[in-house]
Amino acid sequence: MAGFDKVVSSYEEAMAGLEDNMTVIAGGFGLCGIPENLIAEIKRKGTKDLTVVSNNCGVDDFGLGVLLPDRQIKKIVASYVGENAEFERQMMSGELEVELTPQGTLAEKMRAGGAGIPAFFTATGYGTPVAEGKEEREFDGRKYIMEESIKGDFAIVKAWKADRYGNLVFRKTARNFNPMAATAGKITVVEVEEIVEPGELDPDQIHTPGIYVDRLIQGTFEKRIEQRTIRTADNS
Amino acid sequence: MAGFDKVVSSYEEAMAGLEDNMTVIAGGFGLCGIPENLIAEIKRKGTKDLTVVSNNCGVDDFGLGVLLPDRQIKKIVASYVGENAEFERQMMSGELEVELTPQGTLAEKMRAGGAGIPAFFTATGYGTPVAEGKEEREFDGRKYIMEESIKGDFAIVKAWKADRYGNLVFRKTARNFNPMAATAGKITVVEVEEIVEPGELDPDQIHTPGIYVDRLIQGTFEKRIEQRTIRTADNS
Amino acid sequence: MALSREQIAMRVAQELQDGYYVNLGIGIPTLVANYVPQGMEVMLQSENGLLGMGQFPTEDELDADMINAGKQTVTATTGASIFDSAESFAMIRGGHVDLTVLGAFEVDVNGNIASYMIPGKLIKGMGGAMDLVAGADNIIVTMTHASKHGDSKLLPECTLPLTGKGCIKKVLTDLAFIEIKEGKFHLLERAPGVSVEEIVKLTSGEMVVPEHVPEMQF
Amino acid sequence: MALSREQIAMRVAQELQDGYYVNLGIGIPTLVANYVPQGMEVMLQSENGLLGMGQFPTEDELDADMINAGKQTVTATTGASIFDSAESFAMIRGGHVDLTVLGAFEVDVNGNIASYMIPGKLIKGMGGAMDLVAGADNIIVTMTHASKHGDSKLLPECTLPLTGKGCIKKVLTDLAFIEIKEGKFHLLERAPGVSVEEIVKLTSGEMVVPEHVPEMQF
Repeated sequence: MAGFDKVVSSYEEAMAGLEDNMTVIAGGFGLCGIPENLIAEIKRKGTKDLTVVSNNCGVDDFGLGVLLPDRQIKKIVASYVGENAEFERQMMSGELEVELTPQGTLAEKMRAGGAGIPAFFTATGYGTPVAEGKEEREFDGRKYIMEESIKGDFAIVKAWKADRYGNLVFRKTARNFNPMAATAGKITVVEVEEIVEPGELDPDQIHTPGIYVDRLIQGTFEKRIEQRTIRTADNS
Repeated sequence: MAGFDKVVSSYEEAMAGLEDNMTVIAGGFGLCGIPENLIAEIKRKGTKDLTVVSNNCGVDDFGLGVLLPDRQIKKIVASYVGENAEFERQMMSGELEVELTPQGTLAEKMRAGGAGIPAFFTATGYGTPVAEGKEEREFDGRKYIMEESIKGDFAIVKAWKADRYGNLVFRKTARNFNPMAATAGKITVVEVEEIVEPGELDPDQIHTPGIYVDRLIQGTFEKRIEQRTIRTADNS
Repeated sequence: MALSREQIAMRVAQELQDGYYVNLGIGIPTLVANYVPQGMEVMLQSENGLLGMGQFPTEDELDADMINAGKQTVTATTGASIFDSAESFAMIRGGHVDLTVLGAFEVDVNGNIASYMIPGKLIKGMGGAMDLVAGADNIIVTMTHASKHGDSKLLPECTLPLTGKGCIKKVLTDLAFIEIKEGKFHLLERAPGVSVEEIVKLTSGEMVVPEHVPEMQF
Repeated sequence: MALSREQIAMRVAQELQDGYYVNLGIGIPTLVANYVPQGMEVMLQSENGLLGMGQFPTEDELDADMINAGKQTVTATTGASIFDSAESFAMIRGGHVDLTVLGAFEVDVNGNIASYMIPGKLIKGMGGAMDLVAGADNIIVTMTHASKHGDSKLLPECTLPLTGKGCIKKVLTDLAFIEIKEGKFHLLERAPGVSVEEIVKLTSGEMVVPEHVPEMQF
């Protein structure tokens, strides 16, 4: 890999170095914008006892849910879970540790992790179970709690387009947590639908600068839809 | 002004409600991307005793520097100042209060102000004059200081293009502090080179969503260059 | 008679103002979008990163990359913007959204809300609800006034884990529109045909009842 | 003989590696860009919001919206990206920049650096320097070893207000390349023709001098 060319040639190479007990930060919201092939590669590798940080945990047979049957996830930090039966079973039986984190706090914790901010204050969660064990403080007459940042050994990210330098562009609401995840990994691995040459992306319109990206691979995606809601053309 | 149409028809209307002793957050870096006509309007209005938050304070006869001769600025929060003689005179004589703030901390304080984060920790400034009076704390063996967020009564912003709903696109390095400033004003006023109709800007490529923008005006700009550095075409 | 889901949405919609940025939670709140008054423009924020949420797509418009916070496929309106989750919650936490409408299990006289967890039964997570209730000044909670068994959801003190503390000022139930201030519920309006007595009976937290309680108008 | 400004830049350039993201301060550090070794690619970060800073523009390319952190007009290289100041310093503070090169007035044996203020004389502000020294693991300070009057700038303890505490590990002066560790300066290399004695004489902080101190190679 010379200079700034981040492109790797296989998913095996993309996830090389991932070991048991590591922390993995994943982009995606529901099944939208998830790094589905990088997740599948983790399943293939059989890495165990991972701490996974992601807004959701996929469904039974897609997304991060595929890591549940073989007990590859030890702990998950997420805002909304339980879209699948096996997750609920493992959580209820105590086999899987779940740290519920408000969605905005989770996004900000990832951003802070990438931005060298070890902690910040937020009103979110004050006075709720989320505040347990956390410092409380008043600013301008309002109560806040202190939240610490999150960093991962790996971050796995799905973008739409990238140039070979790792500059990323996301598409529509598949952006979600991906840009923050990209900043917060010691090793950030990105899969995209299309890789273009440097210079093809407008510098003003790059969502994630290549400096955050370590490895880049082009994949094909199922892009499963979780809730297909349709209107008929005349029912507008 | 109906619905989401943020366009106002005069600079007077754009800065209506600005009063003595208010805090104004301004975008721009050096003379690049500064809201030059909104600043000129503040000069015309003669508003006094302002606290101004901006990375720099312009030059003698351009940018925020034009507010100095009539002593319109009581206090400035900036990372780098003194590009002009009158500024230095007022600072040295104590007529002008200057709060030097590291550039990255300043950007983050503005962002935090807009994002409902009252304070955050950063290693920047630890052990320096910037840390005086601020809380210090260790995370993972490293020392940090706590910085509080900044909000303004007004934020004044220069963007390149906007649609009538106030969705903004910035151009090149004229972006700088403008997006953060836009989030941190109780009233955010934006001047742009071109106003287009809603739908003309790609939703994926909007730098500042219109929700942050209260008033929008189209202006013409001098765009003065501070240091004109040129290479001859053959000296590449 | 108790309001239908649609009527609850219709009454909430009367609180909209032209130019409002609004976040609508899952369930009844979503229906509010169907009753925006004629000639009024509001823009819907979906916390997964969309400002300017439109209607469901046609078969032709269907796009897996275009969903709302409820994970339903949607479209974007003209003038919409799309952003990442940190920006979306900066908007919410920073108080830039004008109105938030969301459901709850319980609300109490101190403005506390419980809406995300029933220990031992429902532990799916708070999603964006904690951020929404902490970030908005203007929140309307919609819920049924009491459970099917007649247990009030308007309490002296929430019994379930809280989603937010002291942040709710307005509640619209199928029976009444209620304001919360100074540690008490205040009855503002009643559903058409519903008596004040019935409302008081099903409200277990202390409620201030003015001499005249108008019926909701639709 | 003492190194020229260009030679200091040349020696710093030897520390570059292929694929490095680099932030170069104003003055001598800027010159480093002229000496990137053949066949090596580095990308320059300018903290006002540009990754992939290119050369100065031609008259035709001149653009008031395109400047660097020194406020000079510049161009962008192929594959550059442009972002806001918060993102730029997230990059810096988060430790994503591989090498930072910047000037200083004083450095001391504990890795403290003073570079932004001379009380009563120069109070222009720290700009991005405090963020840069706090954010980077790999920093090279470039400066003259001593003032024109022969006063050492390598001190037991900085006398001027600090830009950063305990963050400097490498200093390249016009006389020597020095590492800072365990509360001492360590002499790594000397400028061609400059004696160890001369360097020691002009270094007022404690310095460890190995038996053999190689000359810099250009």
